[in-house]
Amino acid sequence: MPDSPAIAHDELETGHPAHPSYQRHHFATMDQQADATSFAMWLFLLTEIMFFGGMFTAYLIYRNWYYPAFVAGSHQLSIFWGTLNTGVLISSSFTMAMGVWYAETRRKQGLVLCLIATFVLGLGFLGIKSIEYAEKIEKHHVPGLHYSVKSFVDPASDKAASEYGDKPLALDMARHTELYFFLYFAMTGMHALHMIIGICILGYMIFRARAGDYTDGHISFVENFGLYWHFVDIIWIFLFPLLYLISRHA
Amino acid sequence: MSSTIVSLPDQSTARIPKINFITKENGLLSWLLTSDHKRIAILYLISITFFFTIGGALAGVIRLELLTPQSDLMAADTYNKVFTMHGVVMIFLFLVPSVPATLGNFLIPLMIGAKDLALPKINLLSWYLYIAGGILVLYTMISGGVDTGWTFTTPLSTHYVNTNVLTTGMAIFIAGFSSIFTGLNFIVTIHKMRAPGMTWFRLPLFVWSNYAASILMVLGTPVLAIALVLVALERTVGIGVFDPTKGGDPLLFQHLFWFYSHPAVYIMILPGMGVISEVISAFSRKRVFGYTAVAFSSVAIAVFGFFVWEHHMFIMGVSSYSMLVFSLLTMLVAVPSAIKIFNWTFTLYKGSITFETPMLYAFGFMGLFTIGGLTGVFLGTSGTDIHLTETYFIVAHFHFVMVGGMLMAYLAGIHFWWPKITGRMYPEKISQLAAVVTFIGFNFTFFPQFILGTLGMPRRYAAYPPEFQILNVFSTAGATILGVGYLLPILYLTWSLKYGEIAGNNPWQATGLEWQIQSPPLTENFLEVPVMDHDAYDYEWLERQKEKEVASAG
Amino acid sequence: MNHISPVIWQFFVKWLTNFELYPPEASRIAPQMDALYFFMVLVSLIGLTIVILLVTSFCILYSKKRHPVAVQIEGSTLLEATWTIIPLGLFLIMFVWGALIYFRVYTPPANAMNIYVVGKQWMWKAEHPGGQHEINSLHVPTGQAVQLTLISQDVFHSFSIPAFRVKREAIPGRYTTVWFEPTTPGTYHLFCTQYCGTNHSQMIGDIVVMTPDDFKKWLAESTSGASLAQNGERLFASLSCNACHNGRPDARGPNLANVYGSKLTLTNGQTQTADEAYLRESILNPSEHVTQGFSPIMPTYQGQISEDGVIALVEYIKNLNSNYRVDQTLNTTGLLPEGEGKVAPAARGSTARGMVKQ
Amino acid sequence: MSEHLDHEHEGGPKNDYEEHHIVSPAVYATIFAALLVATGLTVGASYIEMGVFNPIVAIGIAVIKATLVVLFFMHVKYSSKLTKLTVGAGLFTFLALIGMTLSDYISRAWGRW
Ligand code: HEA
Ligand code: HEA
Ligand code: HEC
Ligand code: CUA
Ligand SMILES: [Cu+2]
Repeated sequence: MPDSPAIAHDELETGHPAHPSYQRHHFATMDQQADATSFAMWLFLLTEIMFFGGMFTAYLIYRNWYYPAFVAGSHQLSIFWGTLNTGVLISSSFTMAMGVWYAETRRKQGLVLCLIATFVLGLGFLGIKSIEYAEKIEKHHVPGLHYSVKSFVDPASDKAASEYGDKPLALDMARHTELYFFLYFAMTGMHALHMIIGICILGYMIFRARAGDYTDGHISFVENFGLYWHFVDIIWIFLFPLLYLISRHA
Repeated sequence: MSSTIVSLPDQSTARIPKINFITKENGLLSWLLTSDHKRIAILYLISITFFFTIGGALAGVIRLELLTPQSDLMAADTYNKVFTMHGVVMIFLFLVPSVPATLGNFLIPLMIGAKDLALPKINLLSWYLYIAGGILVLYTMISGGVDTGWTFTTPLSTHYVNTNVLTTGMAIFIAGFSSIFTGLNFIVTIHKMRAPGMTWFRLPLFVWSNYAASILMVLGTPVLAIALVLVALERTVGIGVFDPTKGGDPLLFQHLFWFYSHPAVYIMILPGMGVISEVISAFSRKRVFGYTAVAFSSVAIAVFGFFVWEHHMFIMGVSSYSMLVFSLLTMLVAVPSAIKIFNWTFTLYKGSITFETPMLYAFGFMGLFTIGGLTGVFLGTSGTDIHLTETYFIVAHFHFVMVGGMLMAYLAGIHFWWPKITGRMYPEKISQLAAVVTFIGFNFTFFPQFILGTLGMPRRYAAYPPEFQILNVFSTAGATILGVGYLLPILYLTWSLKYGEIAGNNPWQATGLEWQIQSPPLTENFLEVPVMDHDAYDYEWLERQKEKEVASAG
Repeated sequence: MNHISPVIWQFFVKWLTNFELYPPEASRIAPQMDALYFFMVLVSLIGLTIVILLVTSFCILYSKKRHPVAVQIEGSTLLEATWTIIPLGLFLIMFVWGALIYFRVYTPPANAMNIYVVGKQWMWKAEHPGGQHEINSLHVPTGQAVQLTLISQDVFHSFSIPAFRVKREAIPGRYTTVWFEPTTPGTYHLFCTQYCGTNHSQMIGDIVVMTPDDFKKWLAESTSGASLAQNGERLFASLSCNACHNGRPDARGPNLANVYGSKLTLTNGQTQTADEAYLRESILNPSEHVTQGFSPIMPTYQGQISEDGVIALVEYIKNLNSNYRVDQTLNTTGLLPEGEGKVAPAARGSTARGMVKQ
Repeated sequence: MSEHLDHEHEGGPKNDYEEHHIVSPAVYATIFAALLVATGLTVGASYIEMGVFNPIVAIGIAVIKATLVVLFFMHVKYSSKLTKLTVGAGLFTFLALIGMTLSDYISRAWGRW
């Protein structure tokens, strides 16, 4: 530091170098700001991975321990709805990616359309999820709240279970389906919570995008939200096989 | 001020600059809505001190109860609440945020030549989360407390106590996010906001160690969060993941909890180690010996720190084979700490050493942390852990590393940077006295606990067999001395805010960027972006710098 | 270390013990653990002394007064390697030594005498095979390996005997074991060391170590009439276990005689040694491991039997080496309806199930 | 003294800003199609009885799908080393949590502990 620029003088320097309104004063350049926020988003996603990590661990342990219960439990989920939902979510990820592209290429119309599509697909996902949840509630498959093992000790009485030709589970194993359903609700519920937060932010973004934001070259917000949305998609990409698919065969 | 300090030309004429980050704006709101990292650091400093007093008062109550073998001062369940709150307050509201949130917040942007942290608003949000967590803890305390121990062992916490587990859990959850955001902010800042020329290997070691601690905060804390969510669900709806009667495994909670809480002990110690590097270098006027080794050992601790958590569960019914792996890794994680200790020692070699208060605290740190760390190895060794676990040996171990280590480092740091933060010196003589009193009181308090632990006295006991009394009396007596030792800095530092000598920019003649600007600094830290053209701890650069100024002044 | 110089060792330990700075050594493992402990103390003292000596001498030699100008030194790879490798080596020695002791403490010898211990808020209940119950105390003989099979009825507890240098957590829902061989008669502390709620500090008791003769006398005096196995037998009948486990060729449940210690083949193809933990699991969670050749029809007794009851049943089944007793107690309750859950007779019988006494 | 550390690290952090790479819609569409196909495959595979391979195939496909999303939708393929490192660090710690915890559960069955 030959001329010690770091030594501040008492008088306050007047006049900032001019910069765009959305650049925060403590960043030297716009690039630096965009870079920093995107890195921050990635770090935030790391914490999310670890947050879900705890539940994935629990899932792996109990699936290993109580495999028959997990088989019977997963028979209660509908592959149809699950697959459809996967499709919906992947599509929303695609529209989101396209949205970012429209923002990058500064096309307002396309951006708004893509955001709306993502918004609608996100709502669609939650809608389908609530159909599935409603069925579980009806059957008393919500852990802790009047949980009933009827479908598992007496599969003949249950449509889904008899479709798969489930054999009756012994009572003690049947009780462990509660763990399966807890993990189902915890993981999909936490995922749905992330979707809900995402959808709220999407709503706000649509509003802003229509006012002409994000297509003026300052796209950090859209980009970072895209990262978040894709991350939520990835969680589902794993939840789907874990909960719906891999325990089908006894 | 001690005569050993070289004075810069401006030292004699020093005055507190009229415009600085403190005087820039006035009024309570200007503080509560600030996004200036330095002001947020001050907010943290005040709130952390507040919670430390509460935690310390609870410690006093613990020690009073343990003066006699019977539980006569209070009932057993009151005692249980007291040590639980002591642990919760001290860990989550004091020690985890201590150095990073105060000194780290204040200094990291200054040290790397940035105008602020990358995400100032998130930084303020962190503080509000911390306060929300803190208020919830206070609320818990008032509304009956919680008696699970700070470790929330299931199924005790989920099915067998009817105290405020939920509010405490929520408090820790929220405070946890405060710590996540602080860590996230630091990592982004250190990666993206360094001044030109500030390469990784020119960063002060304080920045390195906070960086390592931030990695742990970002990756570890969410696992604690999910563990607490599961405990809350288990308590409220009875989901069964931790409930053996429903087929759950209570040990799973231990895995999740310690996955965070072991790395958390390194969250607590690493920033303190950073302080020690700065202090030792400044007062021996010498570059830290083996800079790269010290820097990398911080990262090594952070990485290995994730692989040893099971050493808290050795006798709890984990598989013996995985015990072997974790015990071995525990040995590996202890080595980087040894590396640091020896490098600090050799920093003194051929230095030019002075003994101001921060240096005294740093010496205290080195001795006490070595003892605490080595007894950690006793616990990491599976065979001896059987005998020593869950006794006062552990209590002594972690107070040696946390109080003897980290708290000493924190105080070293507070004294060291006090002139930078406030523009005024602390009174040297009385603070040296306080450092010595703390050291003596500390050893009196916690050394007997090693012997108690070896004798087998279990921790978390409101009443104990009478033959342990003598050592417990020692310990309580020591705690009184220790309390005085901690009360003193609170008093004289407050006093110095008004009456302390004016410090000038660089009272210690230290090399860091933060010392090259005015104290207290301006809100925007640097008027021009500084350009770093020398290594950290380059005292020759500082010499040249001084000559130049003398020349230009003369 | 005691093999190196037993006289000095004993003198040292006695001296420490007399000043109540060190717990008495009253089990075979204690001196071994202490040898490691003092090795570690020694290493730590040396390490600490090195650090302190270096720091003080540097402080004196290079204080500002004596050494006004610091000499800048970058570092030294050689030194760096030294203080990486030496502590690492020492720590690794501790690790190996410690692991050896750990495995010794938690691997009971075959001839150990088994005592069951149930922990509950806030007491310890020990059950000797002869049916002697003790609350918050445990009587054991010298010169005999004693294995404890521990379980908790509610939360984690920890059974700690400092004078023996052993400790093991009692876990809800699972048996754990630890063993020791007492060497010196006397009364020693028993602590619960895992925090378990309000009266954690009251969950203490006495370990009374007696000479084998005294112990025999004590056993005879404190007998409650029925042995643990006899209690188990009663339960076996009253819970109508014998409705299925009657040892007959057409029984719906497997023959339980000699099942303890045998290697079972389960329906999922895994093999499993039938130890205490397995017997307990079979009673409470029968369908988690179904023996080959049987269907999972056994009802769960989770929530119907206390841990004490399970222990009695386990002890009964352990001691069941012929069908004679089952036949005797048979039919105190009516037989369950025949029919469901039966399998082809060929699959039954002890040899068909691959039951080999280990 | 400190000379030898200098200079090779010249430039400081300013240089490693990501230059912004715009991924074309064609790439997005391809990835989208691939994801849908993979979803179909994994559902199909779940109807075939493959024993232990059922979960392996399902997780394998999920990993591939996730990788596609991370690389293309999330632009990691075109991002700086730092972003790649961040993703790697997350994966590493996630696997550490799961792997090291399971190491306890799996080996518990090996002995009588
Ligand atoms: C700041 C906090 C902190 C730090 C830094 C540490 C550091 C270490 N801790 Fe500690 N620990 C705690 C806080 C901390 N701990 C707490 C709070 C608990 C209890 C939690 C509870 O149950 O409530 C605990 C409990 C605890 C246990 C669990 C005990 C049990 O429950 O049974 C173990 C076991 O392995 C352990 C080990 C270690 C080790 C090996 C280190 C190592 O990192 C130490 C490394 C340092 C050194 C080794 C010293 C330097 C070395 C030298 C100078 C070399 C000397 C020279 C030679 C050998 C030649 N700790
Ligand atoms: C940062 C962490 C930290 C710090 C600083 C301390 C500080 C102290 N601790 Fe604490 N302690 C823990 C973390 C910490 N502790 C944890 C995690 C536990 C485990 C809890 C559990 O088991 O769940 C524990 C448990 C614990 C126990 C064991 C309880 C038991 O197991 O039964 C004891 C017993 O002596 C103790 C004592 C002390 C003492 C004397 C101090 C002293 O250093 C404190 C001295 C400070 C002051 C006294 C404050 C300064 C003075 C003033 C501001 C004036 C006002 C003071 C008064 C009016 C008294 N602590
Ligand atoms: C309805 C019939 C039935 C009753 C009643 C019954 N069992 Fe069983 N039991 C079985 C069957 C069938 C098996 C083998 C399949 C299995 O392991 O679940 C079995 C297995 C066992 C095993 C494991 C032995 C092995 O070879 O795997 C034990 C131990 C056992 N039972 C003990 C008991 C006890 C103790 C009771 C009473 C408290 C009891 N059983 C009551 C049918 C029964
Ligand atoms: Cu039981 Cu503590
Ligand atoms: Cu630890």
